[in-house]
Amino acid sequence: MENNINIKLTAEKLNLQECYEWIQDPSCGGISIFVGTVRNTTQQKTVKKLDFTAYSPMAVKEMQQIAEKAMSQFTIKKILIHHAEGLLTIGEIPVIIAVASAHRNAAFEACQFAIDTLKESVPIWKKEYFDDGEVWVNSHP
Amino acid sequence: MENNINIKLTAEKLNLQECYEWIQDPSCGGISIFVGTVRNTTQQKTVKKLDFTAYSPMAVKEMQQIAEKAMSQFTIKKILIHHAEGLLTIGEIPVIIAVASAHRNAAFEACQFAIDTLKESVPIWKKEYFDDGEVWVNSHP
Amino acid sequence: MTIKLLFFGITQDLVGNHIIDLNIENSISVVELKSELFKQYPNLNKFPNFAVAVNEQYANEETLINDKDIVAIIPPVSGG
Amino acid sequence: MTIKLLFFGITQDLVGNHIIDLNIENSISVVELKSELFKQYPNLNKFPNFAVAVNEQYANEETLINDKDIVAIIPPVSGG
Repeated sequence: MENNINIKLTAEKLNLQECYEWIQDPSCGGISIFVGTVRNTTQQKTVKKLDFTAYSPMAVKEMQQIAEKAMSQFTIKKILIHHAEGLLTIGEIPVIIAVASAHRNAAFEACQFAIDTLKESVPIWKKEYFDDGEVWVNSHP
Repeated sequence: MENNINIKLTAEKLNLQECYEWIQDPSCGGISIFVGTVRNTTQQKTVKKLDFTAYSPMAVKEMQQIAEKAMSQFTIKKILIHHAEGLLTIGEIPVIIAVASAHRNAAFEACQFAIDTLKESVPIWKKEYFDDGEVWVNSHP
Repeated sequence: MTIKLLFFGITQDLVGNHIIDLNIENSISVVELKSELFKQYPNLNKFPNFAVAVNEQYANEETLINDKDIVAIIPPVSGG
Repeated sequence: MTIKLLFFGITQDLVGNHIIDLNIENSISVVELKSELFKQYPNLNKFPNFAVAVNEQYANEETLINDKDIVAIIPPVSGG
């Protein structure tokens, strides 16, 4: 099972083509990929950049757990979860999730499950930088 | 609206990176991509290759209609539908669908809608080649 | 009047042609065309489960086919 | 005994430190640790809505913290 899970938390730029090459498989007909990108606005304010900080060892463990849960809950063959750390500008990629399965519905469901769960449980935090300051997302006292 | 729709039916190899570069957008935080690949088996039989034939002008019109419907039914910014024609071997890509939106759920839903509808309505046919013969898919008399 | 018939997939194999020019006296409906085809190409009865498009749009049984129309015989699609 | 406390995000800003070594007499539960933290770092009361992980796993209020454990203070995550 381990060889069917690919987890990465990295300060380097995420690479869609690399993810695709890992996930594609002759026994799979459907691949669902989610790419998160940095948006230029949030709640009507212009975002300049984002800074991602992770509690790295735990974040990797949580990502691994999400992948294992997806493998057991959905009929899928492979799952990949890559997340970036550090400063990202507009259009750059904080997260890529890719799922391969024989049939497409399971791939879509598992991919959506993985990104939803990642956003709830993986200890990664982003700070948004605006022209007039910065905030930790989801942490307004 | 036209500039937010990208339709292609081509005898050339589909290119995921090219699709990603077109779909990504500074106003979008979520991109859902579906990649269909040629599987090595179907109903327990080993597939050697597939041959895709299209009624091209109508197929392009139907793909355009699917994209327009997706744009009107879901809160998305851009949609791309690329389909290949001709001979494809195992692992090659018959179809790529990509959807960008501000929030991820709409992107997932529109992407799934587009591939589901494409498989129902777009006049493209595939012939599967086995060791012992060939069949038009979905056309057993 | 003449209409152009396009056959795809299994129906092309059964009829043995991709394109056929069909001469008819007057405009006919899709359902009338179908029974004409089953008569002229008895092989088609092996796979009667096809849709019909007129001028690149899906038609229904009542759709009228006129001179110079392009009619496509569309067995179950399998793209993607 | 000594436990290592890690603060992240808004809680790191409120406490002013990423890592703190805390000396305590005996094993304590997460809920006891929390009230100790609110006492020692009154700023934390501005954002009391955080989870706690012990040795890289989410803990609940009753989880016991022992010597040499690593405890992380986890404000609402926002990855992805």
